[in-house]
Amino acid sequence: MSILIDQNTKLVVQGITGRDGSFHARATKAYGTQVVAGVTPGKGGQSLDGIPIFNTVAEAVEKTGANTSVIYVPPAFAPDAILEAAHAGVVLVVAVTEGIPTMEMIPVVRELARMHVRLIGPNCPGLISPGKAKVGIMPGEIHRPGPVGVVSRSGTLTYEMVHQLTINGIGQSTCIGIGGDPIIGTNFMDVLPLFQADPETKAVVMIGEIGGTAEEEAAQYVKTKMTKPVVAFIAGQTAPPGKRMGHAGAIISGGKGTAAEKMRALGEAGIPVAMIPSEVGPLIRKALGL
Amino acid sequence: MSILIDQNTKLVVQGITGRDGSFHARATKAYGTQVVAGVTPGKGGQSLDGIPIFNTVAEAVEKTGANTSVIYVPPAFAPDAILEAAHAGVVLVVAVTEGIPTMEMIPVVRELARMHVRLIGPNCPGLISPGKAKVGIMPGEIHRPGPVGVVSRSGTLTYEMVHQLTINGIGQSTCIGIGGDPIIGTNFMDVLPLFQADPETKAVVMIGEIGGTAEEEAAQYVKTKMTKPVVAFIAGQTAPPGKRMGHAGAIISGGKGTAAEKMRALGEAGIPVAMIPSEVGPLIRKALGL
Amino acid sequence: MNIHEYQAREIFRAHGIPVPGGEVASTPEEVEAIASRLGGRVVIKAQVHAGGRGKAGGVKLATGPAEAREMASAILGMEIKGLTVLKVLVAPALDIAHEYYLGVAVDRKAGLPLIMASREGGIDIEEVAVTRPQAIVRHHFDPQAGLRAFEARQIAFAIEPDGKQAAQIAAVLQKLCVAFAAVDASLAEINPLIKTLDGEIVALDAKVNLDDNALFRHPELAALRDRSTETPDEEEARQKGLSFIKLDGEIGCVVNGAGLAMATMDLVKHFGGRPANFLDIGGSSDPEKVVTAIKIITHDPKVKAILFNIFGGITRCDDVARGLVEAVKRTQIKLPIVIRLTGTNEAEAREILKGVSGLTPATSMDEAVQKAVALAKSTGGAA
Amino acid sequence: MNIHEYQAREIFRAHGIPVPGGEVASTPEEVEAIASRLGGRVVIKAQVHAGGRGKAGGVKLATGPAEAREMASAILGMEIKGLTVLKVLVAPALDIAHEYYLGVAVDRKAGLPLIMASREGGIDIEEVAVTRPQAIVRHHFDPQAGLRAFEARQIAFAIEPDGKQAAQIAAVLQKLCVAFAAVDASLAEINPLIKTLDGEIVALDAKVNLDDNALFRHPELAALRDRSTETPDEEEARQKGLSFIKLDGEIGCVVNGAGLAMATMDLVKHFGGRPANFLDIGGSSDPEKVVTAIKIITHDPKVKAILFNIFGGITRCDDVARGLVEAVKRTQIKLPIVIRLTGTNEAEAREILKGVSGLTPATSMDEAVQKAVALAKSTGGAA
Repeated sequence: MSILIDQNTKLVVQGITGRDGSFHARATKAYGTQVVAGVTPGKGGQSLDGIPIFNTVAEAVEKTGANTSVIYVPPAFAPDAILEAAHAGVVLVVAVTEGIPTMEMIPVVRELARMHVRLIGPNCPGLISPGKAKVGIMPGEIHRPGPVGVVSRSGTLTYEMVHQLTINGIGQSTCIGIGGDPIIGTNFMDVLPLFQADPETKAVVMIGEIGGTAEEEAAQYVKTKMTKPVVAFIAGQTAPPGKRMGHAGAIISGGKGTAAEKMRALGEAGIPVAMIPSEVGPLIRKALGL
Repeated sequence: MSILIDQNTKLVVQGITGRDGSFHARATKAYGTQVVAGVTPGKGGQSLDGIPIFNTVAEAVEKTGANTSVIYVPPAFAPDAILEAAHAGVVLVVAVTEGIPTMEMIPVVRELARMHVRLIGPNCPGLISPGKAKVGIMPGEIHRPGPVGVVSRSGTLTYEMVHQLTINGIGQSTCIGIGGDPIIGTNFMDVLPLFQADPETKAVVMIGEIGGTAEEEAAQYVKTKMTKPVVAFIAGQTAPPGKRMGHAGAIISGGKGTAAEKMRALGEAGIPVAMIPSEVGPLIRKALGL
Repeated sequence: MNIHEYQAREIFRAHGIPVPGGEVASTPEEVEAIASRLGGRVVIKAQVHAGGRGKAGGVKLATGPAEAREMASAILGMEIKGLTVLKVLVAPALDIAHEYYLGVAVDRKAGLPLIMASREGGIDIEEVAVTRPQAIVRHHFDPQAGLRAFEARQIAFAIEPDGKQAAQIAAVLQKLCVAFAAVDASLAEINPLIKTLDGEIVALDAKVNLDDNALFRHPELAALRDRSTETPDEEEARQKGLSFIKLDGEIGCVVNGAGLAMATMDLVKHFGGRPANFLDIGGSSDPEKVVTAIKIITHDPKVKAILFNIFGGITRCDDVARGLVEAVKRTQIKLPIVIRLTGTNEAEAREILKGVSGLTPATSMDEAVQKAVALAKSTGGAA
Repeated sequence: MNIHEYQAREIFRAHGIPVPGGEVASTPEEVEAIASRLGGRVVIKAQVHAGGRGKAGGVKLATGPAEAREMASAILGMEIKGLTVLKVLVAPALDIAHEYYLGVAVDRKAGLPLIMASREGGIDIEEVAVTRPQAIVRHHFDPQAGLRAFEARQIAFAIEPDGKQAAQIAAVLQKLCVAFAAVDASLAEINPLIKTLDGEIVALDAKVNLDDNALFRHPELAALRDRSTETPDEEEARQKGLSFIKLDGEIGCVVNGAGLAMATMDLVKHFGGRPANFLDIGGSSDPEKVVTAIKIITHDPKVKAILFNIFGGITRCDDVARGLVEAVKRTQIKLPIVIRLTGTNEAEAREILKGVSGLTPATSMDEAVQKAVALAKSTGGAA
């Protein structure tokens, strides 16, 4: 097993005729994901490498049975695209788009939550269940099927971590980048119970960043509810306070959300924290009893 | 028993220092309702005939345990007052105010439904459980406790009907005026199940008007779900099509919502329909086996 | 409140919906001048609060200014469903490739605004709704969120497969919904919305009804009311806060509450009479309203008897009685009056009315209506 | 994006929040002229993107134009937290009866804007938040519905019992929330909001931070950016789409992705070095970005070595390699460069970099960082 996506995922790609959309639609299909449809308003009836294109997600879902959507439309149109996917009846929406205004995402995240449609992102690399399906922009070839769930706020840092696992001989059940924006659809707290419930996942790597308190809340959950081992890493130990570090989310404000605080909270919850990325492999091997 | 209000109703009157609010707060208290609080922003700390006044409904609820609110504030401020009551934690809001813009009521009705707070009205006389409590503007003295539930879209026509029942020796369990506006919080369809479930109510009088299809839907409910007898009356048999009859709700449009159509639907559901108001008394006596 | 097409067009234009040019006129001379300015073929459209203008001959195509003047002469002053045409809209005639229908109205049952859209516009949409309901796309939207772009696209693609036109229709639809909410409409309709031969989408007609309850917050819209469509009596009733509709019978009715007023009219008919009006004096107790009510009713020469049916709640019977005394004094009314007052301060009211002659009291609604019908018949017979 | 108090005041004013008069000035002469126009006592406030202006001596009260000029001379040009004061706001000094705090910010955890209000404004609100959290009223609101009047009243009455002032505070709060949403703020703050001796509520200070992601739809707000607060390097980085922050160390870092960039900096520190910067070249593959990155880094004389850490995903390693070759060619860079490229098109990148001298390859992140630290130390020692 795995979580959220697998062989049964039927993907519709919104913005499939754009530069990023077409590139990743092809790469995703090449990885083995069932890419059943694309959507670009006004280009209905065309196709891309055999993937049929529709004017609306509703029509794509109706005609192809798509159950998952990935969003590659520009930030000005992405919130509407996310809502379109949710209202069309998919159960999972993955928003890769970076740069969506926060105030636009607030009602969108609330509406999807009310509709019980899961949203990953925005501003995220997506997710992959190695050997089964990938939905997003991560390089598929660095992943291997296996027992470790990965959940991360970062993009390339996640690849680095997965790479560490893979070269240490440890495969992954599912790897999820939840996104770096202040307002995201799915947080650590939402993903950890899924890994806890997934029989294939034996341990979890959680990769946090400075800013916010999502890691602290996750630590509390791990301490009180999780039986599977969790290993963590926090980026930004040397970040100067109050400076913006590229991610809107990565702002240290008012002494809260520092790497030191997060690492303390994780440590107090009994979670081993890697001091440097290359410690993650050995820590997870130990957690798995290897 | 009775429905929605009784001896345990603790009422807060919003707009208690206004002309209508103060008059009806006194009349309601005189009838025996527990009027525990009034609200007028900026007049917190004052009182009216021993009823303490607060600046906010939240404070009134917190200090007095009010569980029901009645709204006498002008139409421009009434939607906000309704939301204030709902968010302050009362379970029932009765909006007497007439003249609220339809587009303002739409989100308010939806929000209260989401919150599971019952709204009666707006543009309604309120409700009364004779001998126990009244919340609204109806003349209390025409009512008598008894076995008949009354639900109506009208104001004074309801009084007329109740008067008919009382002089026919038939008392009422609860009488509810649901209001004449196009968008209201509680419709026939919401009230009938309550009467059906109330052991004290043995029969129901339903008073409709031209416009909309609420009576037709109610007829369907009565036919399929209700075991208690229902007697109906429809006002507006002589109303000319397309003319506005004072109530925003009472517009005949496109051949739908005429008195004749409603009476046919009620008849087909096996509901005796009084041709004139004075027939309601005898019909209900018959229904009760008197 | 109804407003005219030319006024609705301005609302559409202000919200960015493409509408053709054109101006409104009240005389054939003005029409000729406008047609000259516009050049080419023009369409002349009667501005009245009634549907079916086209069938009634209220919409004409003219090839130039002279013909426009001639046609305007025929249309101005004509009657459509009892309403006199006092104004016409003169607009350039466009070449139509296709006609769609777009409308938004409040759906009470769902408690939401409902969008109706059809590929079959221009003709009688109500006919389409009855005979081929599947030809009308229906979609509710949440006014707090507004109509989303994707919803508009879904509806647009359902009535127009071409991407370019669908995008334009979607844009018009979003703007129509914004306008609908912004002006507190109860109905906003474009029939037909057309595709021109050049492939452009244009709102060829415009219909907007406004929510009376919301006029207090739109004084600029309240000012659009066309006084010429009201009789002086109707205008006075509206200004005094009475709800009044003139009917055809011989029994003048004064009632408090719309439901009771309708039930009273029904009862008049039931007992063999005909109501002369619908009149709801409303919930307050202002004696002046009663005076106005009597004045308006007695303006109608057909009225043979007046029926008061008041169930006091907020309305206090003694206030109604005072108004009646005052009205009798001021208007020297000669008609028989049947009066039934029940409820709040009923006893005080009876005391006040004791000395007034010509009043027939009644205790029940049935009795009151039967007496009024009988009096009207005897008066009518004597007249 | 940060904007200045005088700019935030204009946003507040445009949304109907009462703010005192006053103007912005860049010279003591202008300050004197403004003070003359205003008359009476004036306050002179440094306009810098830094808190604690008052404590730093950046806010002064003057009794008249001459004193205002004198004080402005002291404030203009002073440094507050490393930022030079180039502008001051000159405003009439108001008589304060009470100081409140009002603020709105996005609360990530709740996923909603959070209002914070306190009766104890003016002083350090962060101090209040830590020592007496109960003195701050917190309330989330739904931006789609807007802050309702009743919510605003509840908050206002919680910090001010008097009905008249509470009504004014509630109105300011609703307008503040409208402004917050309208400009896509991440923070909007009034500290202090004051009650004057006349009982009027006035926003004496104004602080607004804007959401960078939303600037594309507010060109008029994007234009408020104060270029004087950026170094030329920072400006160039921003314009080229690089995320760049200057730091104090000797290892220049070029990384793709913010998380990996932070982790790289942490690792530099872990292995005994100090990062000279945070630099994220982002997700795209434009070789020009690499050229710009190198150029900016080499402007810093403290830098002794450059570290490339690239994990190719969307970013293609060969594009980075091409940029590096181009940069070496154009800038004739002399510094040692450690380069670690993994992922998409890694092999092609290696091929491209084969002929370039002075590059130290590394296969893992640990190895790359350790080599860079060692090289910086040896270079530093030699210097």
